[in-house]
Order: sequence, then C-alpha cells, then structure tokens
Amino acid sequence: MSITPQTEPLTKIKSRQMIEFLKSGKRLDGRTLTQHRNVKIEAGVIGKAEGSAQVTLGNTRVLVGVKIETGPPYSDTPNMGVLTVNAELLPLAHEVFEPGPPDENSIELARVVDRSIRESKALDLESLVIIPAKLAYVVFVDIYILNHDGNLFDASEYAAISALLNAKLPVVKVEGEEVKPTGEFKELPVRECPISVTIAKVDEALLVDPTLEEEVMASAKITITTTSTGKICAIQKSGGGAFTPQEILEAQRIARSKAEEIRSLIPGWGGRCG
Amino acid sequence: MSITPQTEPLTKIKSRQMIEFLKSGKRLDGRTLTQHRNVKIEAGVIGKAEGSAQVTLGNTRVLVGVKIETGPPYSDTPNMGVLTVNAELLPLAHEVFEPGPPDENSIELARVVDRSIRESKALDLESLVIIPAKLAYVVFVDIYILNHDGNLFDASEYAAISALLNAKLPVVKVEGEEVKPTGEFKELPVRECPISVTIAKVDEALLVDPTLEEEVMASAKITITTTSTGKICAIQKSGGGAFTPQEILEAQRIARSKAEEIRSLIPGWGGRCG
Amino acid sequence: MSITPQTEPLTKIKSRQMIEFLKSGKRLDGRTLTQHRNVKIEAGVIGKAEGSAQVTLGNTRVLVGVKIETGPPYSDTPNMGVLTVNAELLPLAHEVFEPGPPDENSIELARVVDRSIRESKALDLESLVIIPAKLAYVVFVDIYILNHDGNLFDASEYAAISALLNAKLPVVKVEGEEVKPTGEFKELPVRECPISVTIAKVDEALLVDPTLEEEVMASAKITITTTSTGKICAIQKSGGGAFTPQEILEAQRIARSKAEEIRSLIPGWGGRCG
Amino acid sequence: MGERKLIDENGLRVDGRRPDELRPIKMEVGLLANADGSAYIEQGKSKIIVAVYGPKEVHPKHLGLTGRAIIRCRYHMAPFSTPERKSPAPSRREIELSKIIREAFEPVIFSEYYPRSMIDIFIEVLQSDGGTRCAGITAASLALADAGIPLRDLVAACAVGKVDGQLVVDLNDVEDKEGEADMPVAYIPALNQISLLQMDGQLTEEEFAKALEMAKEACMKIYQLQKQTLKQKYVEAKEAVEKGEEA
Amino acid sequence: MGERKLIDENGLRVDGRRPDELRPIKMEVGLLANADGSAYIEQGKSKIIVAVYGPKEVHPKHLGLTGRAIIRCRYHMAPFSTPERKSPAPSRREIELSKIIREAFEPVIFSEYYPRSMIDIFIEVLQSDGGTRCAGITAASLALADAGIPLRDLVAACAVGKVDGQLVVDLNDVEDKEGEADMPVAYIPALNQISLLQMDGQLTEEEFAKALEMAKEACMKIYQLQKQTLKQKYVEAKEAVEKGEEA
Amino acid sequence: MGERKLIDENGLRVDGRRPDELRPIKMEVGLLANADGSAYIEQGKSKIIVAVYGPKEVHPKHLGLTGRAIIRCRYHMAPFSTPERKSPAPSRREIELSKIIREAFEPVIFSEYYPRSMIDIFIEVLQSDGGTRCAGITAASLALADAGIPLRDLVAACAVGKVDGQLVVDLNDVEDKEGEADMPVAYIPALNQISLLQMDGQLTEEEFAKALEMAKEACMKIYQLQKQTLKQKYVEAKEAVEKGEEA
Repeated sequence: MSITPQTEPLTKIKSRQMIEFLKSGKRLDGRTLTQHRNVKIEAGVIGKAEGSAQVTLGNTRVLVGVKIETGPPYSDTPNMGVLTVNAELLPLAHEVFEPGPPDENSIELARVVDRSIRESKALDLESLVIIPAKLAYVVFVDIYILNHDGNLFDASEYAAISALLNAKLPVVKVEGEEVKPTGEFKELPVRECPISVTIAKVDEALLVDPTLEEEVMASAKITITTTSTGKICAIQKSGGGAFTPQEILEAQRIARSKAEEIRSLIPGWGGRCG
Repeated sequence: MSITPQTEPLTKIKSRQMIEFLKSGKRLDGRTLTQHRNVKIEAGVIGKAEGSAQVTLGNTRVLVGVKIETGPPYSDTPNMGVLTVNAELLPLAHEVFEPGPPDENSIELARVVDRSIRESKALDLESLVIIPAKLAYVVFVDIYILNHDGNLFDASEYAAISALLNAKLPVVKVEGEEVKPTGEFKELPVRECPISVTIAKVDEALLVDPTLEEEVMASAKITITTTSTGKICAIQKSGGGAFTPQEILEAQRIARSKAEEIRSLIPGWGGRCG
Repeated sequence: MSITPQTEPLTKIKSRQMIEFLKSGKRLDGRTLTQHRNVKIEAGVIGKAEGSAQVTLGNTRVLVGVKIETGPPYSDTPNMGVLTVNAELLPLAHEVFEPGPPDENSIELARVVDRSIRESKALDLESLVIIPAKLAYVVFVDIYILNHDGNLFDASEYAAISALLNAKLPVVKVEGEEVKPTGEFKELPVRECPISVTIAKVDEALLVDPTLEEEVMASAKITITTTSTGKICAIQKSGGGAFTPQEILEAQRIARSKAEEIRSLIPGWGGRCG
Repeated sequence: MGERKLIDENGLRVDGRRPDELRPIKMEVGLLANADGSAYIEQGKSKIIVAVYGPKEVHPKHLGLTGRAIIRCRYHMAPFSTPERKSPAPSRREIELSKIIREAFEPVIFSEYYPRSMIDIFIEVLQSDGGTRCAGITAASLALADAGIPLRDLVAACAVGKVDGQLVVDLNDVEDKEGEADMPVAYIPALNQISLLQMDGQLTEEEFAKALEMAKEACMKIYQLQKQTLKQKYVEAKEAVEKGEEA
Repeated sequence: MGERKLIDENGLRVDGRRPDELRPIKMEVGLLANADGSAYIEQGKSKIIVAVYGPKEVHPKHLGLTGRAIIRCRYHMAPFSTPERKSPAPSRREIELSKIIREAFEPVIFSEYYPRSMIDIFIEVLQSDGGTRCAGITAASLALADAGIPLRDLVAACAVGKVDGQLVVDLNDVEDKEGEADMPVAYIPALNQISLLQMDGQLTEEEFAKALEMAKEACMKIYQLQKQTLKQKYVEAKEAVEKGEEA
Repeated sequence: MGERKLIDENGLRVDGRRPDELRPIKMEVGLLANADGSAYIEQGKSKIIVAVYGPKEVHPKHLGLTGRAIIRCRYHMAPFSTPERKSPAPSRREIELSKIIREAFEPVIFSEYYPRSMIDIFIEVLQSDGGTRCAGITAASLALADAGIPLRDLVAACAVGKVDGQLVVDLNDVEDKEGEADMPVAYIPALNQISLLQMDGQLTEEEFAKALEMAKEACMKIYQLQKQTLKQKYVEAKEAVEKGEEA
C-alpha cells in the first residue's frame, strides 16, 4: 500500500529564496535551469565484481555493481538471458532511509532503471542464453545509494549503464549436466547507451537534475530516457503533482538534448559504438 | 500467536433491540431464526479463470476463482493432485481489514473451506495425478471477500464449491520432460457437493446465517458441513463462547436440513449428481 | 540492525549485596567464583527424534532435538554432510522473550553452538555424504530454551553435543533416483566432545556459569570452547563491556580446567572416546 | 517482437477496433455496501472493482499530517486475474503502480480539507486483459466521487501504444505484450494536466507528440462516460428517494 | 484410507486399547521456574509443556482492553516433535489451532477481573503422537490454575474418532491419519459446555451423537486426573511449607 | 584444510607478506555529505565505507533509554562484494556481526552524555577480501570521531590466525578460508581492553597467548594510522579555514 509520505519541508526563507532565484532563471547553487551538476563517472571501482561504476552528481553518490551468474531463463522467455535490477536506499545515504526490505521508493528506482536498459535493448539478452529453456546468464545490477542529494534516478541509470559497459562476461562450458567456468572472459553484449534525464517542476520552472532541496519543493518530476538514435524508450512521471501536455513536450525536448551531453561522458560507450 | 480481538460492540439500543426481537423468535432484518438471507450464486463470472463463482448472502459478497496448473504432488500423497485453498480478507470489504499477509481469521476461513471440500471428497484428487510422484494438477481455490456482512465461512464455501463445479480442466500431454497444453478442456472431477451451515448463538438463541451485527453479539458460532448423502464431514466451533452438548445436537439438526435447501441452489450440481 | 537492549537492572539492594559477596569471593547462591551450578544432563528424552538431550544448569533448562534427513550438500562442500543449528528463545522460557523469527540473541546463540561443534570437528561431516555433490545427510540441531536463568550458551552447547552423541543415523539406500530408508540405524559419527565454559566479569571478578542476575550485572562475558585434547576451538566475547588481555588469559585457564569436569558428565562420551 | 499481425489490411486491430477506438466500457458505482464509495469497471475483458474509505481518523495518530489528509492506495491483482495464478503477496510491479496511482490522485483531492485524516483507495483487478492501471484510475475516480470526497475534477486514464508501427489507443493484453510501445496516461480535464505518465517501448519525438494528443482525446471520451455514470446514479438515487417519499 | 487393520479380532486397537480407553497419561505442574504457572503432560507418546504468564500489564498500552484482560495463546510444535523436521516458523495449522485453543479458554477465565492486562498461554509440543491440541488444552488448564488465574472451571479435552468403522477415544497418530474421522472436543464440566469442537472425516448423525457422548465421558476422566494432579501439588506444597517451618 | 601452501620456503605468505605484516591500508574520513561522520578504508582488497548519524532524538520516543544514548549498528555486505552475489537481506552472519560490533563500541562511546538519544553506525562492505569485521570497526572508529561523538579512545581491530601451522596477522580471504584458525580482535589502547574477541579453528594454549599478543601489536599499528588520518583531516580542515579567511 502506498501512503502519502511525510516530508520535512524547506524553511520558509530558503523556499522563498529558491522561488525568487527561479524567477530570474537561476538556481540556489548557481546553475541555469537546464544545467547538470558536476557529473563524475568512474568505472571498475570494484575489481572483484564483474562490472562496476560509481557516479557522483554533485553530492549524490551512487555505486553500481554487476554480478553475472548462470541459472534457468524465465519460462516465458526461454531464449533469453535474465536481467535483474535491484536498488538499496542505504541508511548510510540519508537519515530518513531505514534498514529493511525494499520500499516503494527503492522498487520504483530499480524498475525505472530496469526499463531504461530493457526497453532501449541496451543489453542483448538473446545472446545471453546458454541452453534454451535450461541455462542462461543471469545479470544482476545492484544499485547502491551512498549519498542522497536528489535525482537518484539519473545517477543510478548512468552508473548502471556504465557498470554494464564495464562488465566482463565469464565464459562457461557445459559438460553433461555441469556448468564450468573456463576462466576466460569476454565483453558483455551492450548495444545501446540509454540516458535518462530527470526534470523537476518547481513553481512553473522546469529544472534539470534537481537537488534534494529542489525535489522537496517540486510538485512533480518527469524522467525521460532516450537512446543514442534519439528514440524515447522510457518515461516515468513521479511525485504528487501534474504537468500540462505543453510542459511534457518541453521536458521531452530538454531531455533529448541533455542526453547527448551525458552520453559523451559514459566510459566505454564511445569505443563500443564507434 | 492468537490474541483476544478488539471488537467494536453494538450500541446499547441496538443490542437491546436484537435481544428483544430474539425473545419473540425474530431477527432485526425480519428473518426467522433458521432463515438464510437472500442467497444469490453466479458461476463463471471470471471467464479467464478456469472456474469462478460469486455468492451474495444479503450484503456479504464473495468471489472465488479457481486456477489449475501442473506441478509436483506432495511427497506423502504421490498419487494425488493438489488442492490449495487461500482466502483474502480484502481491505475493500470492511474497514477493519488491513492489507498484509493472511492473519488468523483468513487462515481459519481458508482451512474451514478446505476441510469441507477435502473431507467430503468433493474433488476426486486421485484422478488429478498425471505422473505419480512427479506431476499432478494443482487446483488453486482463491477466496476473495468483497464485502463483509457476516457469515464469511458459508458464503465462501458456497462460492468455492460452485467455482469448482464450474471449472474446466485444461488437458495436458507429456512429451519427454515437457508438459504441453493440448488446448482441450474437460470437466473437473467434482463428486460431492458439501454444504456448510453456520449457526450463531446469541443469548440462548441459535441463528442460521448470522449477519455481522449478529456475529458481534454472538458468544460463539458453529459451522457444520454435510454431504449430499447426509453425512457430517466437517465442524468448526469458533468465537470465544461455548455450547452445551444439547445445543450442538440441535445445531446439527438445523444444519442438516438447511444444507438441503442451499444445495439445490448450487449451479451445476443438479446435473452433475443426476 | 543491532540496538542497545533495554535491560531491567537489579534492585540497588541486590546489586550492592552481590558486589559485597564477590569481594569475599562468594556468590549470592553460595557458589565459589569458579563453581558451576548443579548440572543435570538427560539424553534420549524425545524418543521420536533421532537424538535428544535435556540439560539443566540450576534453573536454566534447555532441550535439544536432533533430526536427520537427506538433501543436497552445499555447493562449496560437495563431499560433506550438512549441519544446521537453530535456536528458539521460547516465550515459555522468560517473559522478555516474544514469539517471532529468530532475533540477534537466538542467532548468536545458534552460531556459537554451531562453531563449537564445527570447529572442534566433533561431527565427521565427510562421512555424511551419500552421493558427492548430490545427496548427503542433513543434521538439524534444534535448541529449545525452556527456562532462562543465565548461561544459555553453555547449557545449549552441552545439550547439543549430548544430543548428537545420543543420535542414531537412519541408514538409507539409493535406488536409481530414489532414496529409501532401510529401517536400520547406526551411530552418528561424533569424534570429539567440545565443551564451552562461559565466564562473566562482574566488578573485576570472573564468574563461571553466571546466573541471569549475574549476567545483568556483568559488563561482559566470554565463552571459550576447548576440545578433549585441550585445544581452544571457539571463543565469543559478548556483552557491551571489555576485558584486559590478562583477564582473557585467566578466563582461558579457568575454561580449560572446568571443561574437563563437565566433559565427564556428558552421556555417551566416555564410551565413545575410550 | 511479435510475429503476429496486429493490424490487418483494413487498418483494423486484433479485436476489430480502429486505431482510435476504445474497447467497450461498462461502469457502475455504489455497489459495495460497506465502503464509503465504490465503483466497478469493465473495459474489454479487464474487470476491476474499487472501494474508497474515508476521510477518517488516522491510526496510530502520529502517522497523520497536520495540514492535510494522507492518501493510501493499493493496486492489487486477484490470484485468478491472470493466465498463471498470481501470488496474493504484492509484487514489485503492484508496489510501483500503487505509488504512481496514488500520485495521480494527489493533485485532484482536496486533501487540505481533512487534516490528520486519511482516505483509502483500494483497487482490485479481478480479471486482467491489459490497461488495468488506467481502468483502475478511471474507476477509482468514480469511487472517490461516490464517497463524496471533494475533487478538483475526475481523473480519466487511458493508454496509447504502438502496434505494427501504428499508434493505437486502449491496448488490450496482446497489443501490450506484442506491440512496440505502451504509454499509460492519466488526465485531469478541468486542469488540463497529466498526473500519471509512463512509457516503455520506443517512440520517435513525432510519435510521442501525437500519442500524447491521442491519449488526451481518449481520456476525454472516458471522462464523458464517467460523468454520465455519476449522473445516472444521481438520477437513480433521486428517484429512489422520491419513490420512498411517495410510499 | 489405510489398508492396515486398526481394530483387531478382539476389538482392540493398534496399541491394545479398548475403544473407550485413554492412553496412559502423566501430568505435572509447576516445573518451570520463570513462568507464573506451568504444566507438563504425557499422553501416550505425545509430550507437551505449557507456561502461563500473567495477568500482567499490556505493552504497548493501547493494545489493552478497558473491560477485561486479553488472552494471548500460542500453540507451537518443536522442530524435532514430528517425523520430518518442522520449520520453527508457525504453520497455517498452528495459527488456526492457536486461535481455537485461545477461544476454548475465553469462557473459563475470569478475564473481567483484570482490565488492561494480558494473560499469556504458551503451549509447546515437544513430541507429537496425535491429540496434541487436546492434550495441550488439558495441560494449559493446569498451568492456568498453577498461575493462580481465577477460572470458572478447568477445561478438559479429548478427541473421539472413527477407525475401522468404530468410534474410539483419544486417537494416536496412526488412528488419526488412517482413521475415518477425528473430532477434538474441549469440555467444561462445571458449565456443561463445549468450548472447542472440530471435526473432519465423515460421521452419520447417530455416530455424531454417540461420539459427542463418548468425548464428554473421556473428558470427565481427564478432568479427574487434572484435579488429582492439582491436589497432589497442593499437598506437596503444604508439606514443603510445614517442613520448612519445622526446620 | 587447504592443500595449497600458504607459507613459502622463505616464510612469506601468499601475497608476499611476512607473518606479522599488515596488508596495505588506506583510510579516508569525511567523504559522505549527509552523514554526521564518515570514513572509508581499504585494507588489502577489502573496501568498506562507514557512516555515523547522531546523537539524535530516538523515534518513537519510548524506545529511548533514560540514562544513556542507544547505539544502533548495522554491518552489511553489498550484493556485489562477494564472489557469488549475496542477497541484500541480512544473513545470520551479518546479524551476529552487527551485534558484536555494536558491543565493541559500547565501552568507548560516552553514551551517558546523551540520554534518550541514539547514535547510528552503518558499515557497508563494498568489496570483501577477509577481515571485513575488523576493518569495519577500524573505519567506524574514524567515522565516530569525524562525527564529533565523544570517545574514551579509538577502537582498532585486526585478526590473527594460523596458516600452515604459523601465526600470522591480518588474514586475507584465502588465508581465512584455508587456514587453521582465525581470531578477530578489537582493542582499545587507552584502556588496554579488548572489546571484541572471537575465534574459530584450533589453537593451543601457547599459540593463543602469542596470538593475543600479536593482535595487540597489529592493532597498535592500525591505531597509529587512525590517529594520523584524523590529524591529517584536521590539518586539511584548518588549512581550508585559513585559506578561506585569507580569501
């Protein structure tokens, strides 16, 4: 059951200040409306995982690890590998996060990232089956939120695709009923580089890459993911407000152009698509 | 752990009125002591389920869906199909029902209905094994309480047996290790039509088919299930009161005669047994 | 997540009295510092379990049952049987124990007993595999706390090793894919008799086999398990205090000598090792 | 994905509909006796029942908010609603949909009128054939209105998608699974605002703009049906009262 | 179901008992140091221990009832009590039995004497050989009495069943599993009332009436044993006190 | 257990270390923006991040203690920290370690200064290569200091173990798994006290005494690194402030 959350509002002074700044097209941290915070992406930070990447968007910090195992494919997709995305809003990352099983926020986060990867066909799941209906690669993408200062969807999505691009696939051989690792590795078949861009609406203004303070002030957010060929492959409106159709079209234009910028920062994508 | 429940009592006026009425053999809704509320049974309401039925007893409303799949039999009954009964006290149905895993009330409800079906041998489980110890039909009976105005045991039992009588068994064929649906269906082997009758004791009176108000006032309830051949096949006393042996024998006589009435309303039973 | 527990302290009078007694080397129940309470061990109390034993240490009372089944070995130890230790702090045993899934205290208790058995190599797991990587004996050791008056670690450990020594292994034969019991039994291969000794520190004094009152007063406890050949095979410091290295060495000497005493009381060990 | 043809040579869909044609829709309000408001919808073969309870006091009290009512929402599928039996425990999908459906109603409910209170929306999918989150929102609007909860407007919802390269409204299950894109939209006509928007599959910029327009139009048709259903109910209630007075 | 003969040519049962004969029963009270009351019962091979705590304050307070004590009851089986190891997590069967056992005690406890309080009954089945819910009730009565909880009367419980076409009392595990019917009954002699009654299997009307009569008689025998056990305990306690005074 | 040689002919270990040599250690403090204190440690290939929140009010209030702050501690492993993916749900091992790590800090935190408050310690193992509970304690001490929580002293932790018959400090994963004993120790230098001690494997009395001594020495080396890290941080902070004043 979903329940209206209790959110600590900003102080009156701060919220008044944010609104005033926005009226002149500026944000509290000095950015323009469509500017991202400083984006830093490091791939391969967890050497023992099959793939990994850490992303910082300003003070937001996300670590993604990819583990690859073998297991049965889903019965309705016997010719495909399995992709599983999970997110942990660690208590480390913000004092409102409590330890426990995934809540609606971490489930939504994981599913939004999952859809970006799946619907863009970034991961070639067809090539990850080993024996149809019996054995396939299972790719676990675990999103670990280390510090929460807003826009977890995008930070997680950038970390996830970077970790997949960074991942090595352990080659196995099948002997009778047994699966054995050969000790060799090959590239994980990543064919696309979907990039999500989240835009928050604060008092009529559309803000790219909102901070946590901006999210608290926002009536709603929209996350739009586009592919390298300019197709929209996933959208998620979230938060308890609404957008006019015009705002949505405008957000879509912004997302499309900002995605290009971000995609150039994804380690491993340049070489892969070239 | 079971805990004495907190129950909102009736108003003093209402409870006094109920007692007075009962002294003259009448009930607040005008029924005699042994009269059921209006019973309505509709089978086949969920066309995509293998079987279904909706029962209303006055304002009590229950939907049962039957799903049939294949799976391994239980290890202690390798030559039998599997029957699984589950009940959901939906928050939709009454404001005291909260979402969550089944509590003692929904578990008791499911087990009482399960015993009615199982102990009457209504479902011929022996004929539902496909490969002994390996593969059998698994029959899921899911009880969905849509509105709660008392006597959930009986409404659920009538809906369950009606849904089973309504159910089509998807015929499968086994090829090597694989189970394939043939696309054909046959009748589910239902051989009996157990009917439970619940009787509440309010201030010495025995009331058939109690409303929720009557249940709140009752010291105890007893649910007695009989078969079409007049055998008793399941009993459950529930609630925090007690019955004298004489009251129990009297309840048994009432249940036996009322069951005949109800059985004639079960869709599909007439044709089946004739 | 572990949280500082709320513990009801002793009354001031009682705690002052305990401290005074300790200053003259005595304890409230008349014992010397290194004396155990009356130890009583009965094996075979649950005839239907494969093995069982009940231990009382003063008013502390623990029942351990051993069940032996067959199942797959762990994938990382394909040539070994499986040992599983579980502990239930029953609500029966103390009013602070609430029903529910195992909490950190029962998990710690089970793991401390598990390590005593495992690290002493008491149970010859290598001989408990039936078909490598496929089928092995699974030995369940279930610790049932019936009355809690302190020192659950030791009472449970004595009951566990006694129950294992008491256990009969049901001999099975494998025919094709099926495992069948032959109806015969043999001794469970128990090769060692680890004995844990728990020592609490109360106001500088080291007390063997603390009562619950002494545990409440203690700053910390240490549990040291030794084998029949005098090796240390497991240690667990617990509780929110600390020991000097000197105290730990002293505790180790005490544990070693007390273990000899207790080992002579373990039913079935004398004959086994002789 | 699918190899099946989803649009035939006459431009008609698997169930014979034109691209911009809704499935047959049947709406009913006030059918559950205990709930403060309730509604039932059949949209094609999807069947959904919704109950609303509240506004009522929050228990335990410390969960209440001082300036507004909290909204609780559960989207849940019956175990027998799907081809394979669904476990009654909430799936990750149901948890996500409960959240975004709740968010779709936050902008229309005058929750500020009821501090320290809560309003419960329970959506039960009894039979699923695609489009259940949208049909659930459509029915939940009716149930809220039936409960007398003050609303800025009704919310109407409908998906637009792409099958065989063509944009179509109100996808059924086959079109959803085998099609190329699916975009559920919830629209608030009086505010000209969209309070739920999701998308998966792939759309170009042009397709997206057109899809948004089609969704709005489909929602407006559903909105008319919603208003008609409520009016009918009001007429029936009035007639029942008058009949009662006559008797 | 079973093909095994459960009644031999002399009319005796698998364990040599006559149809109306109870298994050997051993009862003990006051054996657990921490509990306010406790009891142990062996009935045939079934072994059960029961502790009672209370009346004590309810925590958290808002769970208490203003006019009476609440009763909490747990029927639980040890993992090693059954032929196959039982998971310690409560099964659906244990949850149902906890409820109906609690309800079996509601009519005898003077709970109105202890508003805002609670009384806990913890029943642990250590070895199971049939009839554990009844033996658990029998022992729990003793534990309640041992705790000094005011009772209208003790509750005595025993099952009656049908094996090889014949009615028998106090079924053991084989008779329960392979027999044709099983009917556990809890009886309150002083009130002539039945506070637990369940049945599965099949019985005719005549058999049912006779079974009820046999259950009552069996319960009365158990009731005598209960009273004897409590009296014995009282005598022992008195002797201990007197001995203490002498010393 | 292992057949691999863990100590070579030159007395060196699998990673080339001498028996009493620690792995390379890298420490960092104050890296997380939201936490009141934070630290990061790399010890060999083990990588651990720790955040501390508090002292802050306890919610709900009745969980607070009147005479002191409660400490909450979670030791948790990332799903990608281990060779096989670890389920993010806490394992029994993680639950036990959370408890004994909390207990290792109880003696050093001046919790009596903060009644009705709580202090949270969150330890996340990002990459595991043995010794993570000890490295976690070492880093948590830094995070507590970084949060400004008053401490009697830092806690330094290190394991001693036995491989190929020889005592060695700071075991890596291979040495832990294939060695003959493992003994994690947490030491409080200012108090000369051990606040965490566990052992598995087998040690003689003499080995145990020597191992305890070696652990103490290893902890003292780690303690020096901890103090150095905090001092460095203090210098950096001071320089930053001065630079700010100059500007």
